Amino acid sequence: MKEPIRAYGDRKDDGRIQLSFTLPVPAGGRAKEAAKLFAEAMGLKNVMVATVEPAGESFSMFVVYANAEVTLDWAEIIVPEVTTPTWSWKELNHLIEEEIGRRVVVVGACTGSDAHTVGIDAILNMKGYAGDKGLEAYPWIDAYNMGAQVDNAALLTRAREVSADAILVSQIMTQRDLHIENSTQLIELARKQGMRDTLFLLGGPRIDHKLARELGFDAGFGPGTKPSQVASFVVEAMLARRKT
Amino acid sequence: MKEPIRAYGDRKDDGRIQLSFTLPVPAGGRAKEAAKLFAEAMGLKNVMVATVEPAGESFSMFVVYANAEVTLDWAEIIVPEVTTPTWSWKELNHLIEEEIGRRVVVVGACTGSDAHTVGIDAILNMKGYAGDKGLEAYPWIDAYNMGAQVDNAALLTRAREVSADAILVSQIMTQRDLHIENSTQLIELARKQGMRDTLFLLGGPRIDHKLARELGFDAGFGPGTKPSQVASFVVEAMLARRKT
Amino acid sequence: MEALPIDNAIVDECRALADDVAARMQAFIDQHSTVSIERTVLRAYGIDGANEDGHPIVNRCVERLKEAGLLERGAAFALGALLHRGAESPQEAAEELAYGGGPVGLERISVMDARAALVTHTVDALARIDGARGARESARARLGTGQTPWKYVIVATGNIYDDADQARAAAQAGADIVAVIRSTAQSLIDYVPYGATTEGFGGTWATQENFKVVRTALDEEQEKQGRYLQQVNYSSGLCMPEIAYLAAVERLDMLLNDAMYGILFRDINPRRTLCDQYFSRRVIARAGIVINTGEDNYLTTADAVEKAHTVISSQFINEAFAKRAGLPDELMGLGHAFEIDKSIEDSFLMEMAQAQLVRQIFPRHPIKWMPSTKHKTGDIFWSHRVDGLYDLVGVATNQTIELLGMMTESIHTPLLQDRFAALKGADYVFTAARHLSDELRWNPEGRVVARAKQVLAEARDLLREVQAEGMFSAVARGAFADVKRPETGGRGLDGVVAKSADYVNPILDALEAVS
Amino acid sequence: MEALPIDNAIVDECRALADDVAARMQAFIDQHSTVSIERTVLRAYGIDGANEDGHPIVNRCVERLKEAGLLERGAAFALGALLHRGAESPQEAAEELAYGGGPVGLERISVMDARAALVTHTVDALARIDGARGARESARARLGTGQTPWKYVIVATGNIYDDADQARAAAQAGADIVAVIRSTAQSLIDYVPYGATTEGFGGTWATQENFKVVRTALDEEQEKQGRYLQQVNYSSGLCMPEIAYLAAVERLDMLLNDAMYGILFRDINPRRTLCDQYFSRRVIARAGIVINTGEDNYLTTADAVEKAHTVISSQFINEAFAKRAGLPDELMGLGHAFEIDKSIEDSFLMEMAQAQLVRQIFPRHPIKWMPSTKHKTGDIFWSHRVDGLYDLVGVATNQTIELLGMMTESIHTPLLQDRFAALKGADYVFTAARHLSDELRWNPEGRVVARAKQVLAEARDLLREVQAEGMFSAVARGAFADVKRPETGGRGLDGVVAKSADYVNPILDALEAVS
Ligand code: B12
Ligand code: B12
Ligand SMILES: Cc1ncc(COP(=O)(O)O)c(C=O)c1O
Ligand SMILES: Cc1ncc(COP(=O)(O)O)c(C=O)c1O
Repeated sequence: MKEPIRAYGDRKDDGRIQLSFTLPVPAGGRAKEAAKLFAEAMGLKNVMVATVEPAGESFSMFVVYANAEVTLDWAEIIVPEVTTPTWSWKELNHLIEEEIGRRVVVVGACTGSDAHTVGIDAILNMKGYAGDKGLEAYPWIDAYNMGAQVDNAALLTRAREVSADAILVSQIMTQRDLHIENSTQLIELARKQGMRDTLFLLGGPRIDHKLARELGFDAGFGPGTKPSQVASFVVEAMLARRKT
Repeated sequence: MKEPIRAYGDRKDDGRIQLSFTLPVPAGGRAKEAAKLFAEAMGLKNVMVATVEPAGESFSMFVVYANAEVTLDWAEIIVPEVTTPTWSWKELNHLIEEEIGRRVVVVGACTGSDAHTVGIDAILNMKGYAGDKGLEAYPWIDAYNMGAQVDNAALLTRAREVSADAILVSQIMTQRDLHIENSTQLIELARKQGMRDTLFLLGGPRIDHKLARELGFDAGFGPGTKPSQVASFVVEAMLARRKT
Repeated sequence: MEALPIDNAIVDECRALADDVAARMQAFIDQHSTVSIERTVLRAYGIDGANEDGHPIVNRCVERLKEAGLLERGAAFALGALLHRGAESPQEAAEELAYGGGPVGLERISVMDARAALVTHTVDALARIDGARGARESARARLGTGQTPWKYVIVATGNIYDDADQARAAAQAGADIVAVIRSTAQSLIDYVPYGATTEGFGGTWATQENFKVVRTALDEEQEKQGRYLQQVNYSSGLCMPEIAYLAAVERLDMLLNDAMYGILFRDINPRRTLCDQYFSRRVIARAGIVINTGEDNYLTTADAVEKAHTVISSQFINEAFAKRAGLPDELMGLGHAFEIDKSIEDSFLMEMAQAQLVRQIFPRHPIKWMPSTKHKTGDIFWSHRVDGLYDLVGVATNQTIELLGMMTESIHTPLLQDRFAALKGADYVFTAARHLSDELRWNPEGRVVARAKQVLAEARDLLREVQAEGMFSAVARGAFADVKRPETGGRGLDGVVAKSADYVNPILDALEAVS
Repeated sequence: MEALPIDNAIVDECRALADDVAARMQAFIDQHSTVSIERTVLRAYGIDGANEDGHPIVNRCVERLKEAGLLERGAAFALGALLHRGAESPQEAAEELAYGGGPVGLERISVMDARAALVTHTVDALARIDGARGARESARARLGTGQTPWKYVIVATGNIYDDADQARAAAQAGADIVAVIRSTAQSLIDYVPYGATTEGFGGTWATQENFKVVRTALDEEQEKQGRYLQQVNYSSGLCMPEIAYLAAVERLDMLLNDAMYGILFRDINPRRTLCDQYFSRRVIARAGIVINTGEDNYLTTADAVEKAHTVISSQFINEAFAKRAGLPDELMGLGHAFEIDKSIEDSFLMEMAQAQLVRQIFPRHPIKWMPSTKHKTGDIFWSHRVDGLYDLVGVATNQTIELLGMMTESIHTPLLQDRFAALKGADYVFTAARHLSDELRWNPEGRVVARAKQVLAEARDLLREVQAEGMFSAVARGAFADVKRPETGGRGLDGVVAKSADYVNPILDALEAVS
């Protein structure tokens, strides 16, 4: 059964939205008209150019409000989401001890030329994130943090050395889809090297589960992820595999 | 000769623009996907949903960056603009005295249910606007300010009583195009009453010359208008008419 | 914040001057009533309803009494007389008055008989107001309110059901107070529309049913939030007293209500407004509702730097009138605003001085701090930043009620997302500067202190003038908001009636009895 | 702002401790050189160019000398020797060294002869630096600079021509300073790319030609604006000294340059960095360029509340090292940042305390105030508001250089319109609060004062530890930025050489001669 949704501005379904953009033209009446045409060319109706700002002599920045004639069917929008129950530090150690009976091994790195370690550190380091202990702080997890600027081959080699159950990849730099290239390349390499049963997790501020799945990872984690969520996913996945 | 222009985000012609809008769905991965589809439905490419904000339990507010494939031809965008030289208070009084030889009469009002007087007062009252004297302060102009909530018929009657050269209309309320209705109605009425040679000026924060012309006015004035600009337009128009 | 070193003798003088101004109006007020006051009396007796084209029965009653020359004796007299003559209930009496034989022959009934017939009904009438107040206060005590400054937002879709949805969303995003803005120019119509409405311009009609719709939504929502939510509307314009009554029984928490706003900004007749504000405030006091005064508006028509003192003078006058209507300080939400032109150097310092000055002069009052509006532009990013400094002044000076600024102020009535951004932004500023007011001290030789002293002195000077010439003439020559309003000009003068010697109004008697 | 009541004896102790830390590194620095220092010496003698695949001739020269085991005697020795042996010019000598016979047999030439052959060239070399400085200073004196806090913005398109367009637009919108961010990881490559570039990631390559392109744009623009415009780049990473030289001759005004940043945030070897920072700062001092240190970064990897004191300690250390390299206080743009988690209560008070503390401890230094970055989110409206309070702290505490926050900080490198909004927003805040710093006083018993005292005391304690254990071991155990870097770890250690007894470097001699 359909569930049509439209943008909600002032009233239900009015479709009112806000835009801002810059055109390489001097501010003035002509620039304002250009902004209006620009918005109309996007199919917007009832366009109101709220301001024309001189963002330099030959640039104008605009704020525009207009109605989008877009209607989506909410019922049709289904996206994979990480459904793991988030277990506590205690529960997780207990589960591993009881159900897996050996320590879980994870290797993490921020790959490519990306030098942002804070994200992966938040997941792996003792300290953890937002009061939630990092994976290094789990007696039943062996966590190896390779830091930043690690190349894909090196990461996989290390993972095999320590026979990792899961590989944790952080990608912060997204300019010109650096992260896509980089991660795709990693997965291909892993396939070549036949690393079938290792779990691949991708994370970063611009990552979500859907994107990660599309790139061939088992899961993706975005802004605000807590270490325990990650541990929960890994443990559950391992348990699930053991069952089958 | 064509002058193609595109939106300028990070680099020339990249088409990067910003949007924000609200959908009546709870925040989460599914909402984020909906926002992406929403933007794509507008023909946007390379859509990045920068944030999904819970604007209440059943509403999500999004900030989106994406590339608009819109290219306009600047050369084709021609809009009427008020081209009057802005004369000074001194010059204007002198011009009227010398060239017209009698005092210029203007009547102003904020019409309909619109109670916003500040705009029309800024143009007419002694005090003026941003250091520029109001029309009442011109010895060679007779300015009548009818204030706000004035109905169209009353305005025209008054204008005839004082045989006004120009009628100054302020429209601030624009919700549901109140201002369009109201102004159109005024012009029709004026036509019916055969007020051919009176100048009609429209002003307000959402008014521009182009819109005013479309509505049948002689000129339109937007935010930041100064009284001397208005006086200059009226005087020049009167001189022009006398010549012909 | 450490108190600014102002001279309290000047503050005392201002109070005394304002009190005298109000005192000299009281005689006029006591000798007159208005059509809206009389309609309110009828509503208080439970009269409700409207004819098919939405014309309220109370209006019809009052019109008939006026035609019959009986209004000067008070609508209550007619009601009492009809009850005495055998009407089953006030409603039945009112219907006869409105659509039946009308007031024929009532003059023959004695005031004593009429009064006698009203006694129990008067008790019921006050019980309705007191009951609603009790219900509000217990809910409020049970749930508690948010931290001050309270975040006050506006909804204004024109459709009461959209308003309710947005009120819920706002509450979920942290709002403490929700005001439903009225439809453009409702203040100019001389009756209160009937029923739930879905069409309005720049706002939604204020009707009893609309009040219910929003209050019900907030009642539900506040249980979820575990935080009491306050509802606001406008006891302003030609129906000031009636709306006060409807708000009282529908458990509203605050009402925009000002002794001069209607005169200055709606061109409503000064006499009419003075009578109406008095009666409406008597009702408001009984209901325990917080008034919000409208001095913020002055700074939209007058310059906020030059005329800052008019705000202070007006607050003293509003306070004096409110006192005489029995309002305690705790119910006086005096208004002021962050309206200085943003391009002026040190505008932030002047705003700080003014905000702190008001806070200091009116220590027990739930001061209402209002945002920049006139100098906002279509640049929403800039505008949102302006509201950030505004929020900072609000928390730094311990304002009680803060109407959140909207980044789209110069564009449209707030979209749902505009309101959300304002709430989130205010949360950030209030949290980041939570104890700023305990920390701040100002250079005693500096600009802030000097500005506060100057504004207070100018306010005192203006009050001296007003006191000397009297309120009506001051308003007539444009002492406030740069707007001139003659005593006999404006809308609604014909709705003012001189009370006869035997004027009957048991409701007013009861309201005045308390203080 | 009125000075916070901190104990100046603690400040003096911090300075003494930091000076001792630096002093004990100086011996090591004096005994060593690095490949990039030697390449800089060659550049100073005017050596320029690269082979078809962009490999600079100076790198080739140094590699060859290293192979021949001659690097320890200094590249200048080889150059001098070749000139003595008949090379027409330093360039010709370098080409022979790079692509010709190389250093064969040079060891037989005496140091005295080599030195003699360099004398006039050394004079020319310094004249080039001094000439550029003179040109900058006269333009600056003629046009004057904007009011402080100076508005500093970043351009980072990857394409130097877009960068130049955006630098102009920024200047037109009020920017005082424009920094061109470098391409990701340029800091990790051991040579300076050649020519104008149009592709980069997260930034644009730092090359001599790119410096020219931007400087030319700013030279033109500043005449239009009648306001001198400052250009910034990065003397950081493996080519720290070379970039310092290129910036010097291309008239840059500021350089990001830090004694520890490369070690902590780029995992560059500690020894390499210490030597490079010293030589680069000698060049910078001679050129009259303002350095910008990178303590802001600490608060991205460490917590801004717990580790606030590490910023102060590091600033004292950067100051001490800079002093030893001949930099006057007026050229030390020590960095700090508004990085406290925005959800923390009173974060604004703590930021005020920190900003004022830094301003007070380093009174003559052109302090660089940096915005919130780590805790920014994709909500650009909220983010823009955060930057508003940041700007307020900047002007309230008289910061000299202010890197404007971007509402899209968590999303992408700034779009043209992001930068515009930031500039416009800062103008508003700076104007509205122009004299706030003269007005502010803080409660002596309050949170702000207490916080400043606490942070200073903690900084002193940390400096005591660092002084006790020595810089290398402190860095190794993670005393700064929560990052651990062993003395012999990281990139570029192989580029460090112990100077031989007869090491020749007339450029360094001249630079050191002045102080
Ligand atoms: C801190 C920082 C730096 C520090 C990094 C220090 C360090 N050692 O990490 C320094 C100053 C060195 C730096 C440098 C640069 N940076 Co930087 N930086 C940032 C900043 C401000 C914060 C990032 C951060 O620490 N966030 C906090 C952490 C906790 O959040 P997070 O990374 O999202 O991680 C969480 C989740 O994503 C998830 N997660 C992350 N990884 C993983 C992995 C797994 C497996 C899982 C399960 C979860 C997970 O869990 C974490 C906790 O919840 C961002 C802007 C911003 N606000 O995001 C810019 C930013 C990322 N940097 C940027 C740039 C351009 C650079 C430079 C290239 C600039 C330059 N030219 O000098 C350089 C070079 C960097 C390089 N070579 O990669 C851009 C990237 C633009 C883009 N979209 O590509 C940003 C967005 C700033 C900007 N607007 O320009 N940067
Ligand atoms: C001040 C103000 C009021 C004051 C008006 C006081 C008065 N006597 O004027 C008060 C408080 C009474 C008021 C009330 C209301 N207001 Co009002 N108000 C404003 C506000 C904040 C500023 C307007 C202003 O004075 N601008 C300053 C003047 C100088 O600028 P200006 O009008 O643009 O005029 C300049 C130019 O436009 C031009 N110009 C203007 N007129 C003319 C005419 C001619 C001939 C020429 C040549 C030039 C010219 O020259 C002027 C000088 O440069 C705006 C928001 C905003 N920032 O714009 C809202 C705003 C206009 N109000 C609004 C609303 C909804 C209302 C109410 C309906 C709210 C309510 N429900 O209570 C009421 C009722 C008003 C009514 N019945 O019309 C909305 C309108 C929404 C829309 N787009 O339709 C706005 C945009 C606020 C908002 N975001 O909700 N308001
Ligand atoms: C006291 C008061 N009444 C009423 C209003 C609203 O205007 P109106 O109801 O007259 O349309 C305001 C607006 O700020 C106000 O301050
Ligand atoms: C001192 C210093 N150098 C360099 C950089 C830029 O990083 P990199 O040039 O190493 O990519 C920064 C960044 O803030 C810095 O503070």
